[in-house]
Amino acid sequence: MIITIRFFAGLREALNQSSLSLELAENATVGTVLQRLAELYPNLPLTGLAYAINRQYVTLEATLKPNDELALIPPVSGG
Amino acid sequence: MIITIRFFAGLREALNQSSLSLELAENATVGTVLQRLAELYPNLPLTGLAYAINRQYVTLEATLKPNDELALIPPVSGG
Amino acid sequence: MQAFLVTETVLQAEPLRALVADAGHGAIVLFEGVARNNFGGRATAFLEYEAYPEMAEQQLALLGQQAQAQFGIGKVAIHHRIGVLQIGETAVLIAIGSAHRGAAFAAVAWLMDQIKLVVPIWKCEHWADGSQEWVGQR
Amino acid sequence: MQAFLVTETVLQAEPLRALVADAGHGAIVLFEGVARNNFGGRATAFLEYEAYPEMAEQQLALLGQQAQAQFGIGKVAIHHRIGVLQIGETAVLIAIGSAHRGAAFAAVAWLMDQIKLVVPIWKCEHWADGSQEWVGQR
Repeated sequence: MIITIRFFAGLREALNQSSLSLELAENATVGTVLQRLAELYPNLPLTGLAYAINRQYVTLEATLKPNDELALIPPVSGG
Repeated sequence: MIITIRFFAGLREALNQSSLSLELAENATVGTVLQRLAELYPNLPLTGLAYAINRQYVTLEATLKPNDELALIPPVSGG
Repeated sequence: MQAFLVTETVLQAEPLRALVADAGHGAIVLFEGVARNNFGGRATAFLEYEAYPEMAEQQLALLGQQAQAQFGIGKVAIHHRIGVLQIGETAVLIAIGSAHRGAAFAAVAWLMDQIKLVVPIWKCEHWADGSQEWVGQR
Repeated sequence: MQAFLVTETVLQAEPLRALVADAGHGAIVLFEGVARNNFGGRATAFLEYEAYPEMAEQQLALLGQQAQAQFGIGKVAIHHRIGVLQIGETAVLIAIGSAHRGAAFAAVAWLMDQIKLVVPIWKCEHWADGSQEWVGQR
């Protein structure tokens, strides 16, 4: 299956792109994606993040479905 | 000496006037004025008031000087 | 624009906001006390405010100084309307500029409590049934 | 006017105030988070905000609903600006209409705390020395 990952702020700058499509096995979790990203981009700062699937906060254990949008959310600082 | 007394809100309406000049003996206090008003206007509601001389809150014991402005202040309800 | 004012004219937020703005402020709080259509559930037709205006302005300025000292806010301005107010019109307007928001929130709550305790302004409820009553006085 | 909005255009208080006004409300609170000229004493040239806009608007609306349920306020609206902000420009604007002021004060403080915890918006400080930094991220 294919999912879309979105990057913001420092993460977007570190990666120099705001989104990425990734091919994953069925039942892949958020954790699976993070492992894959760590392999693809060893220098990417992947600590301290929150995660959202289709704009809802989820945990590392959440499983992904085809065409899901996974957002990696660095510590927010709005307001 | 002569002082001016100012009335507001319910007190002004009860008296049907917003100010009054009163002739007083030297060293008269706010309490003296209240006694005099109670004699002059037996039905005037003089309880629960605060007092100000020349726009500063004072107590019943405060003494008046010639030309002072004494305000009788019913419970306030601004805001 | 006077920072502490008692006036018969309609209150406007924007000039008061401008008065308390500052490049070092991260927070601006505006509070409006508004004439509402009931008091304790009883229907109100309109309100009427009376003031001892000279003393009320002095007291508002004093409260502003105390709020600055006590909460460390930057700038503060308070306008109070008097006369007849229709439902929905603003009776009191407080503007606070502050480096940080916590101080501004604490100060605005304190200021409203104090205004209702010490500033010589009185509200008369003109009830929908045609009767009227000075609030807090019997 | 949308009650919960993330936008690149300048925020305006008056339309938001109108959105939360109601004849039964005695209190209107407006809070503005403003771009200030320093952060922790270090001089700021300007700010830049980035959002995950679709999710940020959802989260703002959710916080608004929670604030209504939790504090009993009447109406609430929140706009957040993104893009480049000059010093003195408003980054976030919260408007609350409430029967009583206590609920509005409690709600606005809670909303700002929550916005800074859960709404996917990020601030980049562009320091006066030319360097830049995403706040809270190293």
